[in-house]
Amino acid sequence: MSNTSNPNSGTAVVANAVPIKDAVIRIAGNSQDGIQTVGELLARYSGRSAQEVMSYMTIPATISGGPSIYQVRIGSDEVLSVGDEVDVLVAFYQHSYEQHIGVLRNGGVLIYDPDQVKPNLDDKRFACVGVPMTSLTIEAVGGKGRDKGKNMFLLGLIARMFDLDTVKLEAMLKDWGAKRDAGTMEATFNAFRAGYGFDIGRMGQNFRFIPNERRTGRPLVVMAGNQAMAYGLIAAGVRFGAAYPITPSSQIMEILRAELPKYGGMFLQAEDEIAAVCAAIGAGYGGRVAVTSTSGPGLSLKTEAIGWAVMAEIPLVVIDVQRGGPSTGLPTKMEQSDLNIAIFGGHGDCPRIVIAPRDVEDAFYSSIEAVDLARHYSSPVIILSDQAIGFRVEAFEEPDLDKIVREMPIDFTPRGADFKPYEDTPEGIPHHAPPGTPIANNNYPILTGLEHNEAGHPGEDPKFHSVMTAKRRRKLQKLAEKLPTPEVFGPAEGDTLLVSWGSSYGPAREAAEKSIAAGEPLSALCIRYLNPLPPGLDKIFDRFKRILVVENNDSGLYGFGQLAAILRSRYCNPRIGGINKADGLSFKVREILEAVHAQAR
Amino acid sequence: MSNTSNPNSGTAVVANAVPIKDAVIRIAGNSQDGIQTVGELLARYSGRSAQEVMSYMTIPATISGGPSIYQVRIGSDEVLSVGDEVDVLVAFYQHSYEQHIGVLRNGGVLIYDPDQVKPNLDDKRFACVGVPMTSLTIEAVGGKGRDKGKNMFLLGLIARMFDLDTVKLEAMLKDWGAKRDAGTMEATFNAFRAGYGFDIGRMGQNFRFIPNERRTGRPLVVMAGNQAMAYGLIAAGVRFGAAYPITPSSQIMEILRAELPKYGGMFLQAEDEIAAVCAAIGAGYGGRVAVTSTSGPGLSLKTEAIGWAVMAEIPLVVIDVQRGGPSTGLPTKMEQSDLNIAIFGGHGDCPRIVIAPRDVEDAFYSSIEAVDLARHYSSPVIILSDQAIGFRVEAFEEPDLDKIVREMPIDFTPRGADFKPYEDTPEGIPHHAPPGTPIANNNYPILTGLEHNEAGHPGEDPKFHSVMTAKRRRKLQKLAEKLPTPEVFGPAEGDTLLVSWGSSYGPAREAAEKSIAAGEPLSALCIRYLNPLPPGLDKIFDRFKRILVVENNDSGLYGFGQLAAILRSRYCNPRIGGINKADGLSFKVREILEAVHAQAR
Amino acid sequence: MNNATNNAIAGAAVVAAPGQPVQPAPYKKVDLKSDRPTWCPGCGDFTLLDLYFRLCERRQIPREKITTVSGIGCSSRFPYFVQAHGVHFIHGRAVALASGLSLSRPDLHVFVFSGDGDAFSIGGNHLEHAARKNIHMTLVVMDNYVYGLTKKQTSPTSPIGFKSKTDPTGAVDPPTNPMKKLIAAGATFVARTSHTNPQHALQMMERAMDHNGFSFIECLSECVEFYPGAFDAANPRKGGQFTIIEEKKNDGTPEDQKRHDPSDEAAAYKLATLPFPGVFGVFYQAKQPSKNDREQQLIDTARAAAGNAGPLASLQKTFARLK
Amino acid sequence: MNNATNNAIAGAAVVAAPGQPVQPAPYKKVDLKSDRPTWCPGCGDFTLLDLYFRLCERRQIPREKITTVSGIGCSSRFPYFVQAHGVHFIHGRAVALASGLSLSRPDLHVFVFSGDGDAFSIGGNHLEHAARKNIHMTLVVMDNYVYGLTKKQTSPTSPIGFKSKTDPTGAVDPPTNPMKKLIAAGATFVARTSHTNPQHALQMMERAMDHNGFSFIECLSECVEFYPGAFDAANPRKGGQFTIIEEKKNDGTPEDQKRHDPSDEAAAYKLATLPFPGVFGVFYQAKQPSKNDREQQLIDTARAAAGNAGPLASLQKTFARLK
Ligand SMILES: Cc1ncc(C[n+]2csc(CCOP(=O)(O)OP(=O)(O)O)c2C)c(N)n1
Ligand SMILES: Cc1ncc(C[n+]2csc(CCOP(=O)(O)OP(=O)(O)O)c2C)c(N)n1
Ligand code: SF4
Ligand code: SF4
Ligand SMILES: [Mg+2]
Ligand SMILES: [Mg+2]
Repeated sequence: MSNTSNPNSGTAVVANAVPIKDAVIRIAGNSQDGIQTVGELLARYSGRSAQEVMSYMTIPATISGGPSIYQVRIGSDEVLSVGDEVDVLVAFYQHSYEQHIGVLRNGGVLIYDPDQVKPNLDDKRFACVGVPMTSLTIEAVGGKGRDKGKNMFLLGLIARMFDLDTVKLEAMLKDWGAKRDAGTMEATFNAFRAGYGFDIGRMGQNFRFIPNERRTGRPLVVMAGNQAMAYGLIAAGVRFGAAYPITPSSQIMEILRAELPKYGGMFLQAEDEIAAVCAAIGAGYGGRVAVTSTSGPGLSLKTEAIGWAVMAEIPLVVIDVQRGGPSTGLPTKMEQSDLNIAIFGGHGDCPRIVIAPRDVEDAFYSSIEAVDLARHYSSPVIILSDQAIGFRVEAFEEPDLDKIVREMPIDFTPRGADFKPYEDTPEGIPHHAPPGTPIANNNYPILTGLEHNEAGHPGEDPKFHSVMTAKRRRKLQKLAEKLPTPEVFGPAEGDTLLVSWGSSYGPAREAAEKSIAAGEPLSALCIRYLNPLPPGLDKIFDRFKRILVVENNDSGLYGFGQLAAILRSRYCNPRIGGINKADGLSFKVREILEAVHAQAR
Repeated sequence: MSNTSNPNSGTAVVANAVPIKDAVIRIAGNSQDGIQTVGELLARYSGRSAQEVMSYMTIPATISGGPSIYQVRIGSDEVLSVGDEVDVLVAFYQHSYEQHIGVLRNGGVLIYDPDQVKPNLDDKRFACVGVPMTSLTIEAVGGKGRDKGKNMFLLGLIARMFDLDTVKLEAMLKDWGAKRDAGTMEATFNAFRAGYGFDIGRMGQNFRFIPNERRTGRPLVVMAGNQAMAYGLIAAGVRFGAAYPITPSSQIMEILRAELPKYGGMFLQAEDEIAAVCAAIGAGYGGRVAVTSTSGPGLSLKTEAIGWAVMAEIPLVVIDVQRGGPSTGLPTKMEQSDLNIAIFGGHGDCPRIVIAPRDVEDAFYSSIEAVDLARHYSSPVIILSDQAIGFRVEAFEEPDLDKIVREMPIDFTPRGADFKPYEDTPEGIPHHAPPGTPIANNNYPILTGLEHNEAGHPGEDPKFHSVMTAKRRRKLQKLAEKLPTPEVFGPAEGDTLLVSWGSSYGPAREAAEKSIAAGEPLSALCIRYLNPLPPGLDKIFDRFKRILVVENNDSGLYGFGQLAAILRSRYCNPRIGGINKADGLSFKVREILEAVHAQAR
Repeated sequence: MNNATNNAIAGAAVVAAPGQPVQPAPYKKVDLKSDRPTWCPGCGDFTLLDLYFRLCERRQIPREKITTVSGIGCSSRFPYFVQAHGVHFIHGRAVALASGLSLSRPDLHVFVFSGDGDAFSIGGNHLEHAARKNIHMTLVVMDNYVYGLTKKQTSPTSPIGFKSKTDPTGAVDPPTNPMKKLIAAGATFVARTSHTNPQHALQMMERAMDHNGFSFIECLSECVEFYPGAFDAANPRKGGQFTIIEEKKNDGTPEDQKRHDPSDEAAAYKLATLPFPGVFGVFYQAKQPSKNDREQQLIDTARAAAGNAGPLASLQKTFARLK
Repeated sequence: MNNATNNAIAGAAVVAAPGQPVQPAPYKKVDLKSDRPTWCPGCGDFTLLDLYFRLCERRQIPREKITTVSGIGCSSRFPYFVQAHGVHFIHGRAVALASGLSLSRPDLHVFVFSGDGDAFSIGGNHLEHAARKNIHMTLVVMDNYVYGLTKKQTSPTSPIGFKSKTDPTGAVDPPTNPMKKLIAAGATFVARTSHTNPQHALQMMERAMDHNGFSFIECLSECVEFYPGAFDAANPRKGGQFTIIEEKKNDGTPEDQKRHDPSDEAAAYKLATLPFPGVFGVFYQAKQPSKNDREQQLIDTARAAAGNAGPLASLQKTFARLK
């Protein structure tokens, strides 16, 4: 390994690099250090190199910033979770070292800044590499910049360590700096090259990712779940939305507010969440499928209006990027505890569609699907994402936009004299006529939250209520019949089936993979359609001794998490139990495996 | 039977009256006819005569009034429902006759006004008695009053028919007219006496209620459920409340607004339901147990703030007088469909106490119990009443106010230096220190909706969330252990157990009684504590082949009503099913029995 | 690239209604009658309904474009009584729904009919932000100073002393002043009228309809059931005074000095401080671009910057950056 | 019969705190420090916190009675930083909670600290009704013209053109004018100040505290992270102008003619129409009974009518009527 290799040569140059398929890197510092930039560049680089990638970051508690981490997992195989342990820990400060050394795996590499950190060098479990990042950055950048640029030094260092393509990386850096001034960019490149040039030979090891064999050749796109969702909505033809800012969902509205005008649409920042959902309903009444995005507290506030959309049967997409609850809870942490309110949160019998994407890629497709379901069933659809999916970055195959992107023009087809907005058909699905639609005989529809007859007018006959209640329910029962039965990963029968939904999919699935590799096979299944549930689950469950629902929520009054309770109610299968956790963090694979074993006792 | 008997004689005077134990009278007319007054006077009279009584009325759809009925059931035994069929139907108009003749039992008496109604006299199932109420009233009152007073004529007629004590009745009329002018009252008495004097001998039958043997000697009070609830709160020491008007709950706020000042308290009409619950929470924080009352749409709006009260652990009583849902639904009809939102309606894991009174008397005691639970467990308590209980009038034994009525002074006891608002004790119950409470060491508590440490401050450690989530749940689990197991009415084991909650109690219980009398015994059980559920239900359920939950809501996506679904989830007992109905009307006893038999097939 | 994407909210005009008559026969107000109103006989709301019919008839708003939105209350039953497209929404949120409808469907002129509780109590905030943003719609509040539908509770406009079920000894809180509220919120058309002067009320409705942006009318509308006589002091037939605001004509005459300039915000506010029955007419009117206009501007700019690319090309470009 | 039931809300004074020191030692503002503020260095909110400490110290509000209420936002983190009783409530509803607290605990002077989003966007209606009803409390809005905690979205007070994450090309909607809003709502004390003039800000807080009823202060408080320099035009140290309202002294001098009479509502409104940076000080103040007073009156009347009967006797009497 040579110190003189030209970082501009454009191909991987590091000699003796060990081929690897998977690496987890955690950068621990302060949010002000720009570690997020490094992490995101690494993630994007991986995507461009056809590696799979998943990232995870924490948000500091003080508004001005503070301790923060960015973790990237890069893999040549499918990356399902961000990794329980890390292979490389970068510690900028003493607090970074102390708080995070516990997650470094035995045999892992600690890269620390000896200007700031005094590690316990007696601990021989790790390879400890001191890299004076602060002083070398200052040196490389030239005094005045202080240690701004340390992050770029680190990027160079990592590029060398993992034998990354520096031509690609420098091109990305240029993109990133497009709007920055020349001086800053010079410093950036100086720092980056200094890092790349730093000899880490002492640790005896460089790595090189082996090419990803699963790739089909389609390029990867790299983005966070919130982005995927926003772009999914645009692809599906959504041209109106309204929301009120709330962490961790705000990014969705921010993207839509910036992007929609380009598509001839608009996004309204409303005065509160109630106004937002009502405006989206207004656009829905106007013939659009409109969206409102929020997080837990906002969903609570939208409850009444969503009930109206159920009653009036108006298409509406509601995105809930879940965070720790109840109340203000843990605004920047993940949780999967809004399932109950999503399904049951409305007064009266108030059936609506609820789906949950399982990862970032699925966030893109789920939002498209939600639009289609909302339109087809003329119903509110709630998408349950969460902070982990919303914020983490993943690489996934570029969607086939040619096939997906659509317009969604308003349907003004004139209606006949027999048109009834709430006709009691076997399917139960209304096809509303928005304002602007001529109706023969001028028999115009009223959409209403009062119980109504087929014409949308309040009736005196109590029978209407039975009929319409059944109609609204039947609509979802018909949908349920058409839903695909989820696939089982791993053995089709056996001791234990891990059931996941939303972001517990990745770790649960990885737990199954690990257990299979270890010869104690667990199976895994992910439910994307939460209300109504897809058919066929009962038959699958029958083939397992235990069905453990893995969910990031509390085990509840009677010992079961939110989805577990619903499955038990539906199937009355006493073998349904749960693996639950409410600490604001995604499951580690190890936690799942341990819980499986603990419950086996 | 003599036409000359003196209506003022003060004792029952009608000769040959047939002794009866139970009578159902339905008065059908327009709401403007004052039929509600007659019904309420009859109900109150029955109470004063130590008869049990239950009433039911419909509310016209137009604001100015319209067709309306008032039904009273009077019994010498326990009155559990308002009656499937009626013994006496009074029809003022043709539409009254046509709409209601179907509920008159075979052998029943139709009293109609031949000035307005042309009945089918060929129908020999009924005794049809024409009483020219309009013309006789005009005659009795003297021309100018038109037929105003017809209701009083009818009251007199009924008094004669059921041999009521006219001295008592006239005294009640005087009370009722206390604020009316002399002319009106003269007309009132003239009409009443004319009615009493009318010879209905043609129908061959007068009746007299046999004395109630179950009575203990305590006088009966007669009131509607909303009244019972308001007075229960006052008895329990509630001195602050806030609400926003909504049918059918407004009466609770109206009573409290009028009454509380007398008790040194106040009630705030807030600008909306959110402000109302927040104001009640503010008073709760100030050291009170405060109340907010509403109906479905309002409960939806209060969801977010209730979540704060769960998180901050503040006592709060929320009354939901349920009506037909979802959305605006059926504002003046009954339903039991807010159980889901009451239990699950908050984002995050959000456990709260939910109870439901089963009748008017229980509404009084439930509101007291709710206050005690809220205070003891420092938790929101939701009381699920409904339109049927709220509006109907019942007679029940006067509560022992001496023992019940209490003050609830604020507890300003100074706290020690070790005081922590959210101490993680085994019971998990906080004892808050309201403002004004000195704290040693000046270590003051912050109450918050953010996840917090024991001091109420937000912590970084994710463990807090697990600990506090468990603490909030544990509090309710401990409560559950102390709850009484509901009693089974009827055989302790057998084929079918009818499970009821709230207002389905009466008809379900009466169905059990009837079935026992018929030799095909069903058992019945009513669950008053809905969240958490009381212990021991599983053992009871094990003794029955079928457990049928009788509830006025939809059978849901998977075939089960809201309570049934929860019981199935908890006990995984596939023998739990349901009898459901969503037509805005209370169950008839017959409907339950028919459903039991239909499901037996 | 689709031309229609140049409309505020792409596609609003894409699917032209096939078979839609180019020149439909003019309709009469009786054609607009629908359900028989459930209001009490004599209720002021009847007048408003009739005026709305007259407005539609006079302007011949295309039948299929008449869109009536309401919340909950006696007044909010309005849409059932109009044979046209309509929404009966939830309590207090009609303006919020209308905001989304108006912004996504700038081809409509949305009329919202609301009550004093619906608009000023639970809905008070939505009103204000729609006014501030100048979202194009006309809001008519049928103000009866009481909660009608829920049977006589105090409303935000109930005067002190009014005896209701929630103030049995008389209301104690100073009422909301709708004119002040809306002027302060930044509404660009603020007018006051009464059902007892249908001529004037219709005039206000016409002017509101011609206004670009958010127009607001408070129309006194007597609740004969729960607050009879509330507005007698404003009714000449009951011995009251209906004083109409004289508006500046800018005719240079000395009389004109004393006339009211509706574009003068402070003067409008001063008029609003007059005690009941106060004055009637247009208190305030300002010419400002509507939110609808401003959003259209954003769309035009963004689409021009994107070279009027279609959705596929635009999204592909974005995804290229995300590789 | 219990005398204490004569207090607004029976029992508020019933359980005197045993052992409570009759004359506690005076405390200093440092004694009020609690958690280290999580605000960014340089944030205007620090000044407000310090001023609140100074206010409490100066007035020696009994330690156990200091009660600080807030909603959600950077500004709303306030209660954690004050070593006193406090509530950190939900977004936009602090005033609603404070209303219940104030009315049920008239012995407290509740301070609410809020942000421009918390108060004027989601919370805009609660503000207005608390103001109209004149519920006794002091509301301080720490107005930074931006959403701080959620990291730079447009707020109702963001000026047109302000670039935020929700208006990347600049805000397009005319902002709320807090002075107009509160004056129109009927608030009885309406003042404006800035964190850059702590002397003035403290004076406003003192006057607000001495006011009976609903007092409102808009305090400009710079968000150095997301809107640095927002208030430079009001800051003499940055070349701006901090114009203080000269109030009428009623001293008969000719200068006094031109001075502002804070009891003149229309004049106050006119002052509020001045463009940024406008003027600072008390725009409006009126002496009116507070809602707390009026409710106490209802209680006194009702209790007198009931012969000051205790709860048992009163309820028995009611039940007798229900037999
Ligand atoms: C969320 C919600 N809260 C309360 C109600 C009950 N409610 C129906 S109409 C109404 C007020 C009616 O008063 P107003 O708006 O003045 O209309 P009016 O009937 O006087 O025309 C209320 C409180 C409701 N339907 N929904
Ligand atoms: C119901 C609800 N909606 C949205 C949010 C997210 N949120 C938190 S603070 C805030 C606005 C902050 O702005 P502001 O009130 O001006 O306070 P600042 O941070 O600027 O002091 C928002 C939208 C929330 N916590 N709850
Ligand atoms: S109650 Fe009043 S507002 Fe309602 S319809 Fe009757 S008169 Fe009109
Ligand atoms: S983000 Fe702005 S308002 Fe929030 S603490 Fe930082 S400077 Fe202050
Ligand atoms: Mg009204
Ligand atoms: Mg702000």
